Amino acid sequence: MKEILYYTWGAIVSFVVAFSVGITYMGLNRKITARVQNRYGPPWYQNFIDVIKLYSKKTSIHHGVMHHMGPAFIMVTAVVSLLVIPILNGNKFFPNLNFQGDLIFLLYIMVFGPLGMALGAGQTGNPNSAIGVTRGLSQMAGFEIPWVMALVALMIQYKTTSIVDLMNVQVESGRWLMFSSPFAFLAAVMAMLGMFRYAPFDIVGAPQELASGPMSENGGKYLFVMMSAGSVFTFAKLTLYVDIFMGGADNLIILVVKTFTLYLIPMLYGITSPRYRTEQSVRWFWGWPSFFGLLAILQAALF
Amino acid sequence: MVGSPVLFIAVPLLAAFLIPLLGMVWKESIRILPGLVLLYMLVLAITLLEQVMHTGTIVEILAGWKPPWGINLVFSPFTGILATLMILMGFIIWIYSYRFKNVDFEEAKKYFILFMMLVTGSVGIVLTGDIFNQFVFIEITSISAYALTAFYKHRDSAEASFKYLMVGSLSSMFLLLAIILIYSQLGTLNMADIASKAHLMKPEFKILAVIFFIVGLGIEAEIFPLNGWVPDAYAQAPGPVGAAFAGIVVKAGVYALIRIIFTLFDVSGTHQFLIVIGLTTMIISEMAAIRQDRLKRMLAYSSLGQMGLVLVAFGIGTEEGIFAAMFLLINHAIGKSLLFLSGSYLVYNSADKYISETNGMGKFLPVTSFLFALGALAVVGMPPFSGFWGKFFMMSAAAHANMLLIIALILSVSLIELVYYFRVINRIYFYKKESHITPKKPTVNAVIAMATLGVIILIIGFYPDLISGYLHQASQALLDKGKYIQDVLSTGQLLTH
Amino acid sequence: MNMIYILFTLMFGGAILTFLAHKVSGLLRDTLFVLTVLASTVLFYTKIHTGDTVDFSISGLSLQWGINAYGRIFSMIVLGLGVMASFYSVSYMKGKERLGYFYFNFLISLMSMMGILMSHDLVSFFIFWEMMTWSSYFIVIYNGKNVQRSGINYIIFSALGAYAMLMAIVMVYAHTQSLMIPDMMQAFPFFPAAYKIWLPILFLTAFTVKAAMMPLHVWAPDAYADSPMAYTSVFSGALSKMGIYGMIMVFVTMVNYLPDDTWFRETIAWLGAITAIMATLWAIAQDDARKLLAWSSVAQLGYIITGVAVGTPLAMLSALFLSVMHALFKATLFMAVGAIEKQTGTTKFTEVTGLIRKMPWTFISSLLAIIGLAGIPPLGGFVGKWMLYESLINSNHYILVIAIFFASTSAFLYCYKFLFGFFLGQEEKEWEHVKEAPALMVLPMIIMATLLLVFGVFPGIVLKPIDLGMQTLGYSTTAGTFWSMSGLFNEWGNQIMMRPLAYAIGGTFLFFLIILTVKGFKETRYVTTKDISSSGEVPLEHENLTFSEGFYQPFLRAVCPVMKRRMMTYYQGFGQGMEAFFDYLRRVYSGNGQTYAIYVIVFVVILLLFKNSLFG
Amino acid sequence: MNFTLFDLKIVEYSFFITAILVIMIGLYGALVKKSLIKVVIGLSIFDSGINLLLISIGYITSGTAPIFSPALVKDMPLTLENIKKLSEGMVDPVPQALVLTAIVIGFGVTAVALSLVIRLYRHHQTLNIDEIKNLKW
Repeated sequence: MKEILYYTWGAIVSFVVAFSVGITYMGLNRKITARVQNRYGPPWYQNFIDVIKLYSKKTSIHHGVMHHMGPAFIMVTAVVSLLVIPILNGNKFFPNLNFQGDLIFLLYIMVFGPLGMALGAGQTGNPNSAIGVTRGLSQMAGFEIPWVMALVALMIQYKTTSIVDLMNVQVESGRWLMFSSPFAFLAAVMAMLGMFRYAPFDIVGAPQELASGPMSENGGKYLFVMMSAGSVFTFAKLTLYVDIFMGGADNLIILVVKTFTLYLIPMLYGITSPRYRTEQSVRWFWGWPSFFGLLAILQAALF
Repeated sequence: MVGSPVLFIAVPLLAAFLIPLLGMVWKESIRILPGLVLLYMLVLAITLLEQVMHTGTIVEILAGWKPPWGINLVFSPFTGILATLMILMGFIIWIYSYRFKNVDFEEAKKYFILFMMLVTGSVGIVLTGDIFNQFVFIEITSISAYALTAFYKHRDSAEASFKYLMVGSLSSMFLLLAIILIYSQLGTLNMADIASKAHLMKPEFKILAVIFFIVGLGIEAEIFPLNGWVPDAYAQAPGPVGAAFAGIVVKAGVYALIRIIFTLFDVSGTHQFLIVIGLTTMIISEMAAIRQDRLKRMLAYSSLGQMGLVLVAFGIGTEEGIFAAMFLLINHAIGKSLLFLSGSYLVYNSADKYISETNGMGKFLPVTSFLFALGALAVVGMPPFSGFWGKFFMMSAAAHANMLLIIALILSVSLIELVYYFRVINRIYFYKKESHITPKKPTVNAVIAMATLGVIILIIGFYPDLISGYLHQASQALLDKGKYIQDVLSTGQLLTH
Repeated sequence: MNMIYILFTLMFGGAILTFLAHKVSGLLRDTLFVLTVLASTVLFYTKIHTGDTVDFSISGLSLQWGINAYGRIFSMIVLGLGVMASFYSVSYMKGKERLGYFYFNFLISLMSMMGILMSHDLVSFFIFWEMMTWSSYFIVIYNGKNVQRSGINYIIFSALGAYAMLMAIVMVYAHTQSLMIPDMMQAFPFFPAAYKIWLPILFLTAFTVKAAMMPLHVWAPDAYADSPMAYTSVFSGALSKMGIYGMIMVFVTMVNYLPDDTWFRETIAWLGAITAIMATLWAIAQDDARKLLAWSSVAQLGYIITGVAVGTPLAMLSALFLSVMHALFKATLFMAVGAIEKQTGTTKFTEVTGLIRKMPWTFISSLLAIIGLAGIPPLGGFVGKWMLYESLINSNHYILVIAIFFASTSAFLYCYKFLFGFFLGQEEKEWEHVKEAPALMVLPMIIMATLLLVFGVFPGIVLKPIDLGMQTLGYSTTAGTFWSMSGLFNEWGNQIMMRPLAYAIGGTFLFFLIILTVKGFKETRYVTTKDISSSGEVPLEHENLTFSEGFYQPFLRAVCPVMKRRMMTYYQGFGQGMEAFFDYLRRVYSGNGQTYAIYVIVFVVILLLFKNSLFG
Repeated sequence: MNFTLFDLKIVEYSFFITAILVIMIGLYGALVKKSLIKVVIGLSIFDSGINLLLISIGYITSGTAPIFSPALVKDMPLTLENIKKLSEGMVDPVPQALVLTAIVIGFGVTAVALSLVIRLYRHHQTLNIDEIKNLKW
């Protein structure tokens, strides 16, 4: 019983941290984007305000049960992946559920939420939502290839499917995996561009033509949960990258520095890029990123 | 002893000539008499067969001349089974055609006379132990077959019959030539005697004789270049006659060929020749069959293919091979006859007998269609129907003889067969009926005949042991040449002393 | 009389009685049908024990029937699905014609599948195999749609496989003089080298046809889609598994003894993976749910084939586990399509939408099945896929794992299409009258979907019999060894790690669901799907805004180069070429009597000329 | 009776040669001529040729009829040697018996053939064999 309480407490702490960091990043993203584009932009805490505003909205509408449950689905993905991914080296403050084989588990749980949300989006009946979903799924089929290739390369090189093991390898050798497995890192980072859905891969939500795509019928509490889940998930993903490629972090400050550095990559790439069409982006992922993934596997298998 | 083999020839021949006489007294008798005769023969054949299986071959001497000179009939397990099969088929076809030409007395009379002649001739071919006598029976069979082929006046039957006749008379000349050759060399016409003296013949004459025999008998056995008449004749003849061709006449032809090759001469290469010619026949006719658009022609080509398979099985030459060949032979007789009998009802009222005219008959003629499908499944060798066992035994015999390539070839040709039969079944059950066709309900006797065949297929399929014991004995009898010679010639000795 | 005889007599007799009862009364027929399936299932599980055998002989061939633990794994699929599908079909087939015919073939195919599992000799194996082929063939053409196309394709490929098997059987028989499968297994290492290569190839041809592997898969989509859905659930769920059953036997008993089996395994494994990828892409392109599921079946069987071919104990375990799971979720989905077809009369995504509120139970079971199919935790599919990945990585199949993963990711696309196309989206007026399917149809779906969930959370239930079966095949027990390595299902799926994960998933979901529901409960209201924000204007009732045409157009544009070439066109080209050749060849039968006479003379002359080489 | 083709005397050769010539003529008629009647005649001639061949096998130049008449036997005792000696000069009766049968059969076949020709003519209004090709392939 005590254990469960401990875990629950840990989960809540993780969630709060992830939420606040994630939402700050998203705010920073807006600010930086604006500055680069020579606008003034909203303050970095704008997203906090948005979330609170959405939460306080009294009325809301839904189009059915699936729509109602959709945000909960995506929250499951965000929270469970946050729980599975070790946040700090040594696991002191944030007890988590990592285990041997969790990389494969993560791969699947990471699509569980989007699919659930896609079902909710589907039930709204808004054609924009469905179109957005199909684009999102297509794009996912694209970026999953280099992403999996990178992970497989790591798995076979270090004979493990556990994140903790990968972190220990880096701690023991003192070398980050992004240097010892550069191709895997390249492929993974390129896949990350798609994962974050910033430009040039932002056709899923494309506000100009699809009215935000899958999100378009959501408001109030639904959008609130979705945004929170998005920010938690952003943090979880970044942490995962830091864990497996950048040696993890010993304390939160290092973690924030590392994750933010990583976060700059999709952000800056996005700011400076136009938008790809779906098939273009799919093919892009099957091009160079997959090639690097292949190189990574070769490197892992041969050396 | 309930009777002797000579009755198999004497009784039906007598009946054939009695039919017109009795017909003058009581018109219905022309229909009943053949049936009674065939039934009697069937009972006799089965009792004799049972006896032969236990006590050994019966050799009957005609007119008191002992074997090397006189004509003798041999009722061995091998010939006995074939004769029984033919008589059984004859009886079933009689049941089927009992109401044939019900209104037209003259036509019916002709039909039954010719049919009895056909049966007589075919049974005679199988039973006789004398090659010239066999020649005579072949001619009896052929002439009645020509006439039966040309039976319908409104079809192209005369054309088919004429083709049959041309090829048939040509090849009967070759048969005669072969007989001359043997007689000039050995001075005997008795098969057993020839077999015992065959080594005395000059090899080149022996080969010449074998070649002429192959050509002469190949016409009835329907081997490849000599079988151009087959599809025409089968398709143009009345339905029951087509069944009789497939069930009776071909069997006699194959028997004669096999007897020549297995017993009379021991020329090397004949077995391989059988395999080659069987395969050629099978491949070409199956390829032709799949492109047919008329039902009966398709069945005829398929019949050719099946007989090719039988020849291949005989060509393997081992006891297993002959056993398989006999099994195939029986299955073909039953399955193909069933197909002809039911098929002719499926296209009863159509002029051109197109396959497309069987569309949707499953709804209107449920029993006939079902039996057709059953026959088709049996012929293509689907378990658990009778055809499967034949095919399986044939394959395993071939594998024992290390003929794997042949198995592969046969199996790939079987695929073709499967396709065209299933196409027809699909049409029967799952297509819309063509509006201009009115289905014809089969008469009761036809249904009985077809159902009997269907039941036989099922029984053999589920319980092949029923016949396999007989067939094993039969195949041993065919292979044991010495015993055949001894059986026949010793009967003569017994009589003289 | 031995219980095994009674089982077959019961099933066969039941089939015939059902067929005959059709003429008497519909109720009697349905009752007999269901009773036959139920009675034989009960008989099998209560009276027939692992290791029971009966010997008999036909025509001098000694044969043996019996059941071992390996066959029992598949008997779960066959009989379990059989029972479910029989209840389902009673309701689904109501009012259709030729029901005697349908039920007869249904029962025969169930019987022959049990026969395959219980044959210990090659001849009965072949007989049951062929019976399974024709009985399923007769059901494939039952609907009367495309009989000449899908039916004939099916029969050609099945026969191709069956004949290959027949050839292999007679080869074995000629060489060992025994038809027993155990004898064959023992004798195999001592066969001549050529036999060692050819026997597995021939057997695999037969089995991969049924398992719809790549070059031999072309019959599958049509056949699955064209047979009545009540049977397709068995067809895709159980019948195709007979191919897997045979393949595993071939791999365990033959391929293991090949001197150099790596290439053999790699080829089959890659063919399986390519099947999975291509079939997935084709499934994405379908607009008809039946076709989509049919292609998806082919794809799923591709994973299983890969697992079998890789052949490490874990891979085999995953293949067997996936077989059971695939049977469950694919049967559920086909049944759901059947229910929709029954209620709406169409199975096209472009025609039906927004059924979620009309057919909620169907939706829930499809949802669970789809989650299982996609391999998302915590349902059964994930366990199988997870084991497959682990085994592929551990056996150094790095590229293969990517291929499998790609197929499995792309599978999300059609999974979503299935759910969205039928259940979500705009609720059009046209389908307002639609009601939930009858209880007899819904119940089997719900039961199977629930089982899927149970097996996903407690995989040990299924893994235990599978482990017993694998021991029969000669694998050492997998209990413990493979589980400790993973930590996911330590010691028979006691879920050391799974439990907290399941709690985490469940807890998070419930927590946020409660938040979503409770917060502002009174102010939350339901609006119809017509009441949406469409650039500021609300669509009218009759305006059709459903998005279903060209659903994955962009994705398909991206992958179009690989989808240009279809196996079917090659086969068709081959078929047409052959037919033209046959047409040319049959002109030897010129129709002129004189020509035939000339043939006779030519034949004589040829024989005379070559007499020395022929009869020398 | 045990002779080969090369042991024969010139007269016997001439029989064989004639027979083969007749056969060739018959074949020519049957295979080349287009008229149905001529085809039938050809077949018939072919038949006769074969019969001639058959007869010539049993033929012995200046042989006697195979009858043991009292005049021939005279008062010789009927021992096996005597019978053998007497039958040396006799013509073999078996081929003649065979030919008789063969002729009858040939007659039957020709009759059937001619009746078929009549029916074909009524049906097709022609006797050209190349035009009677309703059934093919």
